[in-house]
Amino acid sequence: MLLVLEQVLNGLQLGVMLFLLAAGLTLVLGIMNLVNLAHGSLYMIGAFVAAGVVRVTDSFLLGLLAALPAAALVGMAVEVVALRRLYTRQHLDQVLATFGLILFFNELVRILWGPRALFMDVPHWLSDTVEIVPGAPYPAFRLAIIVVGGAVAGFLYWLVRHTRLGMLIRAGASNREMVGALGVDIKRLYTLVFGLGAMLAALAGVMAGPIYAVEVGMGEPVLIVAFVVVVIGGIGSVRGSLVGALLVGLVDTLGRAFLPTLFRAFLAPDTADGLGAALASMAIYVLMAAVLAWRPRGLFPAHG
Amino acid sequence: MMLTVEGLETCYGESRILFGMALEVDAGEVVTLLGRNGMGKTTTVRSIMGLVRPRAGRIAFEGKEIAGLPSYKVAQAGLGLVPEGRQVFPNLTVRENLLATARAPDGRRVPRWTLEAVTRLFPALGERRDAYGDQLSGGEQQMLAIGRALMTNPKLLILDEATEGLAPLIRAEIWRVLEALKAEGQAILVIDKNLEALTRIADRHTIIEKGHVVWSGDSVALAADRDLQSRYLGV
Amino acid sequence: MADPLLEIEGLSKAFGAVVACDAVTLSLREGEVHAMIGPNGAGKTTLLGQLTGEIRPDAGRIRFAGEDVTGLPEHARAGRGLARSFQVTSLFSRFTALDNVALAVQAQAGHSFRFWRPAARETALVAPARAALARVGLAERADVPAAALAHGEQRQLEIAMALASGPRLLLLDEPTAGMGHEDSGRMIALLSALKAEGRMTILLIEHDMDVVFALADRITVLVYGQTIATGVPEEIRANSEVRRAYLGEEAAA
Amino acid sequence: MARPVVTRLVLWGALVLLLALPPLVQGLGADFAVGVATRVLIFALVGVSLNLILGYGGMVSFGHAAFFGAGAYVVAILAQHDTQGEPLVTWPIVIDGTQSALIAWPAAMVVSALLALVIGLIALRTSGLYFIMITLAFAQMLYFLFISLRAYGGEDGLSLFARSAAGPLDLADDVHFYYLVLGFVLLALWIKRRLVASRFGRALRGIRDNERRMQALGFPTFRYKLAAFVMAGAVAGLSGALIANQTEFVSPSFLDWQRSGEILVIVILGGMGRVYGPVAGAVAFLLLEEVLSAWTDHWMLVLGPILVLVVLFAKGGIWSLIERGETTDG
Repeated sequence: MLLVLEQVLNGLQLGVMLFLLAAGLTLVLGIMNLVNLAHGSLYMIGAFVAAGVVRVTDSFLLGLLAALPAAALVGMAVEVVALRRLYTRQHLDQVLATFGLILFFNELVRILWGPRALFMDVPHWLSDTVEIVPGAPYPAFRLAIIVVGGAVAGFLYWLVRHTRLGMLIRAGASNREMVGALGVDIKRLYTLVFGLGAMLAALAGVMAGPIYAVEVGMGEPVLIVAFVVVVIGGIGSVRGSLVGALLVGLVDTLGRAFLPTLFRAFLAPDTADGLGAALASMAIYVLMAAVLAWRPRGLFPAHG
Repeated sequence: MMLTVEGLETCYGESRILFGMALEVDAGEVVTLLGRNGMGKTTTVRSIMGLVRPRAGRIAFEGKEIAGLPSYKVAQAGLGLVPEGRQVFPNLTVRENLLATARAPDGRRVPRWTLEAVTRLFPALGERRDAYGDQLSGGEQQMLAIGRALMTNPKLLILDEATEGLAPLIRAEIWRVLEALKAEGQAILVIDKNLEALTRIADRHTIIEKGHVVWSGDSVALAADRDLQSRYLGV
Repeated sequence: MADPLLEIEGLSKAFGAVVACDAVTLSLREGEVHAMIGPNGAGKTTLLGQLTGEIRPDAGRIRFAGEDVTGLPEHARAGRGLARSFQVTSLFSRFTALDNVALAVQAQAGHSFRFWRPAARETALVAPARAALARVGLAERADVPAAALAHGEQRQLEIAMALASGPRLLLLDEPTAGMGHEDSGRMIALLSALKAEGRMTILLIEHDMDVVFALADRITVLVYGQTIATGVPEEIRANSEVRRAYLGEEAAA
Repeated sequence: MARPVVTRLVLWGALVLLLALPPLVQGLGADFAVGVATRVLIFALVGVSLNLILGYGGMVSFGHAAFFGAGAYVVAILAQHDTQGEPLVTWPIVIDGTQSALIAWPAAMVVSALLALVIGLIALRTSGLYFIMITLAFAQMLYFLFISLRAYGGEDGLSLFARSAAGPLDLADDVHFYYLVLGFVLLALWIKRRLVASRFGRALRGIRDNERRMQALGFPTFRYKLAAFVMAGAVAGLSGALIANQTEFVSPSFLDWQRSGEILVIVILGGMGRVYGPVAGAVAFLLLEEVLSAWTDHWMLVLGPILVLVVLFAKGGIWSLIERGETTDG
């Protein structure tokens, strides 16, 4: 039972990290109708900047403080230089151009930080464990990720629902021409949203640093999973992304933890492990295919 | 003149819609743009608002050239658009529709149009303030589109087919509102087909046929000329 | 009188709070030209969409040639002889005029799982396509890409495509929209000629009263999604409710 | 349609060059170039197959590597069972492994086609971005499946002991293998030209340009799209079988999403909806890769921006530069 609790927490932790990535993706998709494969590069840049700063200053917080604006700046620069020209293009063109950007950023990071993976320690003030229920210690850092992710989700909800910026974001998603015709500089709004999305991606990257390896190409696998989240949740819906992210996080984590054991109940151990592992790694894609077969526009289809 | 349009030519791809369109609106004036469907009325409005780029011609607003400016700058100069087909934001509530793009003009602390002022003008909007744009009836959407444009506190209000497809009672309400706006000196450019109401409210009329002006004059002259009405307006 | 070709009963459709189509009931006789008029936003295009199967009605039934087609998908209705022209010209712009029409012929010629013979050399496709082009007066323009045709010609091509499928019922959505005087005169002449052949029933959705009164045998007036009158042109002209609601208060003034 | 002189010159020139390539490069002592050219042709073939659905059917599949990789694995798995002498399946019938091209390659096509059928049945119900993502998701599923199949090498992949046996042709000989691949490419191009001009091809192009209108005309569009999807899958499977023979090695990286991206790049770079486009695209892309990587280790730093520039400024791809003025549906 304790094992299940631990795995559920792990699933939540993965879920909120996916949410941080998916939120930026879904906003950019919903408002600007842009497929940005290079979103994962911002996650990578966040992680590398943080790891680099931590190595010099030995302060996790300074790393975080450096990574967020750095990623936001890179994101906004890319938006202004290249992506802005792609908003009115077909998704295909966007996929291709941002694929090119991935190659560029991966190589750039390799030049700047070298080909070897960097390691980032868990900050010492979060290196302990917390006993959530007696007898079940859980790493404080992972718990902190869940808390931060939850707080960001709350902040985004407030931003989108209750601020003028949020209203404009939603209005722009349904009718961008009209927003412009009523006097709002939509290009600047787009750049801002892009910077926000980049910052969220970098936040995810920084928090991933101490858990996974900080290496070139780390953005792509997680990006694809974030896209799965966006599609499951419904393109353009932040709420959908949150639900989708938690769902994907839980399915993936629990699948990996328990499917092999489950299969051992009625299969030979060897076969069970192989089959269980295979199914576990495919589970989220099966989930997505099932959701789309049932609701072709995701769980929370956006208006319009 | 507040708005002066001269020699406007606009094309969509290869097909040319406007051929030297001209138009003037002075402060405090209500001017109409009349003509059958497909004659270029909406294109004229879209060109003025910067939603399409005219190929040639001048558009001056308060002496400043606005042709070729992005639409948000045109709007910020003081033009408030109530577009054809209403185009309220379906995923925003009535209140949010009004607030999202609201703007106070420079130098005035309390703008003429606030949430309160608009709901006083359209009480129906006050009652439905938390309903989403797509949950409104056609008439309510139309009022919302007008209210939304007023919330930008425009110097010139442009209405493109604001009574199309509405029940007579609601049309009457909209005409009443336009009359009230005119009475307080709001300049308005109206596109509509409802000649009777327009001859009552408007100062001057412009009839457009295939992208250029074929007639302009005041309400008395238009009301008197049945031949003009049937030739260009299909009445 | 023969059975009606098309019967619509209590057809309703709402988009959110906007009722686009409110219990519309209507029947079309074989061989007539029936015009549907009403102000913009009265629900004409929504009604048409439900007839073609593109929009699913909330309630009501549609019978075509004695068969209930309410639940049939779009392509199956087209196969039964229900053809439409589009309001916004919706051609295959990269194809030539001839290929556009040939595609319409091909749609009716059974399945298209033929992988080898060049379609452009199949007389079975090309001959009827040329005939349809000739009927609408576009024979000379057969090899011009659709995108390069003038607006009026594109509308003619729309009609040719609808004709090529040999329809029993032709749904025409504002065939003269955006046309100049000359072009719309040509379109009226073309539609009159089709009407004179008497082989087709036509449901005409139109804004322009000149076109409606020149062609229609009967007229139905749709306002706020409801039919407020159906009758021969003289009756509609004389109907005071219609004058007030549609032709406009100004006409009564 | 009479092709303009320039196009015809380029086509004949290219054909002569391709036919004469092995003796030519061997004369220059650059034998390795035959292998490079074979690889280019194999990617051209998979590009041709993607072009059918992307360029002529308007279906943006971001998972085409799934069919490519599946074809490669079919050949490798059959070969492994053959060398180990273990049957692939023992129940309900016994299926032995094989190294014969005559059995393994068609098997690769059939398996990939079946895979395309299943994926297409689900994916083609969606459209736009959802279609892009669901095809990507299926490819990822397969990718992770092969990673977890430890019996077939898992993440490390699977080596072939030899190239397939193909009767009188000695595929171990690079030149023989090159000509065989060239033959497949020419055959595929010829078939595709016929196909695109046929009733089926016309329906497909109609769907690409205006699916809604096609339905209104009476075309059940889903079937035609699915048929094209399956055909493209089969040809991609054949390309996979060829690449497995070319490299004598397969691994999950054959079907990861970057591979799908590369195949997309090849088609778009060459010219979508143009019969010879993917060949031009494969030549350009793979040679660019070769040249850049010979010049600098950080060649992707250059390639990335080149792709962005191509998207922004070179609409229509390389072939449109050659074929200027011709209709895109030739």
